[in-house]
Amino acid sequence: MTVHDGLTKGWTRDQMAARAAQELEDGFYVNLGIGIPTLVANHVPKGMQVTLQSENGMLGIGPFPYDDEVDPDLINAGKQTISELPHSAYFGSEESFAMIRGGHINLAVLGAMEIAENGDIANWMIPGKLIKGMGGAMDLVAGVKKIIVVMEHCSKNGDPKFIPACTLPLTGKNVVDMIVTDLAVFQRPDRNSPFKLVELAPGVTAEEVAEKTTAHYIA
Amino acid sequence: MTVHDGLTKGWTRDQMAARAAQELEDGFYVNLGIGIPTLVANHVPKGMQVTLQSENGMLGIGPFPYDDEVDPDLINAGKQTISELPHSAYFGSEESFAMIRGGHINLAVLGAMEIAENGDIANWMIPGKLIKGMGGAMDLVAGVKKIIVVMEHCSKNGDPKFIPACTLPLTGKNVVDMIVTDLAVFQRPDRNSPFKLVELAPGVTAEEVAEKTTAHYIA
Amino acid sequence: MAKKLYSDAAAALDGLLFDGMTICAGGFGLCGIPDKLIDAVQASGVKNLTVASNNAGVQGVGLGKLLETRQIKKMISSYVGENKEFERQYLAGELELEFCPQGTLAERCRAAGAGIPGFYTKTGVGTVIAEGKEVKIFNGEEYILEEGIFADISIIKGWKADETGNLIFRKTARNFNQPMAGAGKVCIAEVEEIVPAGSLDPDCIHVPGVYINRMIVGAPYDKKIEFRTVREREAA
Amino acid sequence: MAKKLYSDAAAALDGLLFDGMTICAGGFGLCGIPDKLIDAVQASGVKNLTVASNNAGVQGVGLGKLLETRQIKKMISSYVGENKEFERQYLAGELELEFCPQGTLAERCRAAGAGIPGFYTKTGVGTVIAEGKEVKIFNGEEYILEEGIFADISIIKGWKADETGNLIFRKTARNFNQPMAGAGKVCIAEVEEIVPAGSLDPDCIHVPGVYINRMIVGAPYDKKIEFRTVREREAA
Repeated sequence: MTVHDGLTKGWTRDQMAARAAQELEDGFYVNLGIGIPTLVANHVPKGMQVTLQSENGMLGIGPFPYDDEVDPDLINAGKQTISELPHSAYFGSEESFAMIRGGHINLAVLGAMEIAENGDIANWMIPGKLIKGMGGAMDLVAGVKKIIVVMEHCSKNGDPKFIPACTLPLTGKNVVDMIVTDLAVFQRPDRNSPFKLVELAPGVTAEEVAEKTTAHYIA
Repeated sequence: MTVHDGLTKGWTRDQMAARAAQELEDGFYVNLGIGIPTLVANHVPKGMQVTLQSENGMLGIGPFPYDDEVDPDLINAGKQTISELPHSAYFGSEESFAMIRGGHINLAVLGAMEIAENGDIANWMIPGKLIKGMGGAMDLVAGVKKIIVVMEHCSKNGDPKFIPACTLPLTGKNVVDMIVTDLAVFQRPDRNSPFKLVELAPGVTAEEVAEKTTAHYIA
Repeated sequence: MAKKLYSDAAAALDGLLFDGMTICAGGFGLCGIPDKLIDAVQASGVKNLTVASNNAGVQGVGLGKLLETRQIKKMISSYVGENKEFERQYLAGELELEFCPQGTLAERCRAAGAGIPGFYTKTGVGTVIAEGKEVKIFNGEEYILEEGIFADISIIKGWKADETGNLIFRKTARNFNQPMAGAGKVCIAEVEEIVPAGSLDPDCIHVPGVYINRMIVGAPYDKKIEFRTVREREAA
Repeated sequence: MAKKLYSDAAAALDGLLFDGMTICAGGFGLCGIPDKLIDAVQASGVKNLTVASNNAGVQGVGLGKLLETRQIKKMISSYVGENKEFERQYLAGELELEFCPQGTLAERCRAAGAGIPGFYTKTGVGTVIAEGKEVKIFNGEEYILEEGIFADISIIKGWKADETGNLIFRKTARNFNQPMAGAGKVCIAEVEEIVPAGSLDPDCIHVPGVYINRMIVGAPYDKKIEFRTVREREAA
């Protein structure tokens, strides 16, 4: 596990994942997006049973396989080779999204390009760039009970990503429950409430978060 | 097989089933209703592969089991104990009716109380009597590609059952393709065409059929 | 880890029952019915139930028990023949009945579990089933809107399950147990046997564990047959 | 009996292909794609295809082959990254693209196979996906109408099938092959092995034979991996 070195400010990618992992509960069924969200799997507390779902049709994702166990018929939604666990189950895409759309998955952790103060999320398309598609992201944000977004607080240009209203095409409207950035954590008790700043990364001040955030939130 | 004795007029129940069985084709998937339609299974031509579907979730219905093979977990839609075949497959009710509604079953043979000249069918409810329910009948007539009705030409009171318009609550609108009664066979090439009298049971005249039929049909 | 296995049916239903609730109950006729859970619902005394089930049991068996104790206010079913007490209560106006074509019933339950509040079907077009329902034309043909049945709990009967709730059925005892598993906010399954994780083929799980919230082992079962039909063994 | 097994992919597609047709193609990425059938579609030269498939293959593999030969007019997909030729044709306006969320795509195909022309979903509400689509309120919340994808043929890849077409998949190679089987007027399956009837567990059939019209054995397969990810074996 990465330990904060006391010099650099804020959380590393791995620390952001660890923070998101604190939201896991025993018995949860969880879908993890590509990128930082995938790292959440490394931070499941010992003794806690968390079952990972893969949209391409699997419950119970195991670790990457050993080299001699790689199986082209066994991949995750990121098209990476994986392994199965004793309690794994396979199913078709229609069933996979029935459980997602039907609200049977407890938690999804996703990345994002923009989050609006009302809980809107944009994470699939930048107009003018080639669009690759939304994959299962729109289904996940529409169906999963709790949505945590893990993202850098600002874009590479330094622009805030937690903003008053999304400028990019939406993935979902009013669907985000919690935001973990490298600087802070925002949370809200329900989707009728505003977000509240609930935690600061080491070395980060509330003032700095306020400077780098254009969204309105409860300080 | 029952052979017509040359004395009694018209077809027996078993002969009606045999006539309906002439519509079977090799490779057909077929759903048979309770009563005379069930007898169609006894008349599948030798060498022809016909797979019977049971709405409660099975393809490939086998014969009644031997006494020591009866299994409470293995019944047909009439709740009778049955057996399985080497190519049988089980599935849930949602899948069973997905294949019915989706038009994947080639043929259904059903009984009826009334058939209208436009192809409407009434076979589930008599107002004033206790209604037991439509079971899967409405799904079958709505979804199966070809619907054959096998019924007595007249009711026990002697009233015609192939009539200008149904008087009983409908099971389906314009869904019947062929009618086999104890006296005659009516058929139509498609559901925009009127029925045509295409066959008479032994000893039955077209005049007699006309007398006992109030529906308009092509003689 | 989170335990899904409960000691008995009463324990598995603890805290979930309330008057006026909606229950989806698996089974077809008396095949694959969640017997032990129905007994526990009866013993709880919970009232004014709306029960979606293809059939209503027979007298003294299955949901027939809840009819005898007058715990059911409304049935959503496709076929309720073979039950005198049902007939009596219905004719006396003591019981509401919503007839639903069998395939539509299965799909309405599957839809609820899949987060689909409504879908269009040709089944029932032009019949009493279509009365009051929205009609829409697709490709020149009429279809009616049917709505998902979102229940408070689902009670189902499986054959085997592992500790995580991955569950399989046996033969035609699968029936409505499959589509109803997801329709309830909570699904309680009774099974004949719990097997260790890894005992079931992961390619052959009928209901993945995510749908199963609580389980009991209901064995031994005295499975009822409605119509015992047999053939003669040919002479050797 | 009626034979479903054909000698090769070209024979299995004979008489079914025509310009402007719609094809549902199973697979996720390069996992579980109907390779041999795609090759035969390419060889046939059929044009102006509309293809519903979660992805568009990669260059020279899977549907990527049909893109290279410009046989595809329109794709209905959820994700088309990782394909340069796709990008080029799309940006040049040579290729139509209908983005469809992955779960909605799976359900639209399943719906078509199940005789459901339309259903409501929350997926895509308030996004570009909802544009031009009917909105309906259920229980105070907005849902959009999505329509079934009724294809002329479905091409899928299975693991094993018996002679009657009962078919099973292996691990995550199941994916879209399952919901797409029923979406075509005719479904052609390629499998790794045909086994005698009675070899497959009747409780574990993924696609009952009624859905499978024609089959070929496509073995041997050279299965492609997009991202080979492994871990180190711990020292003993």
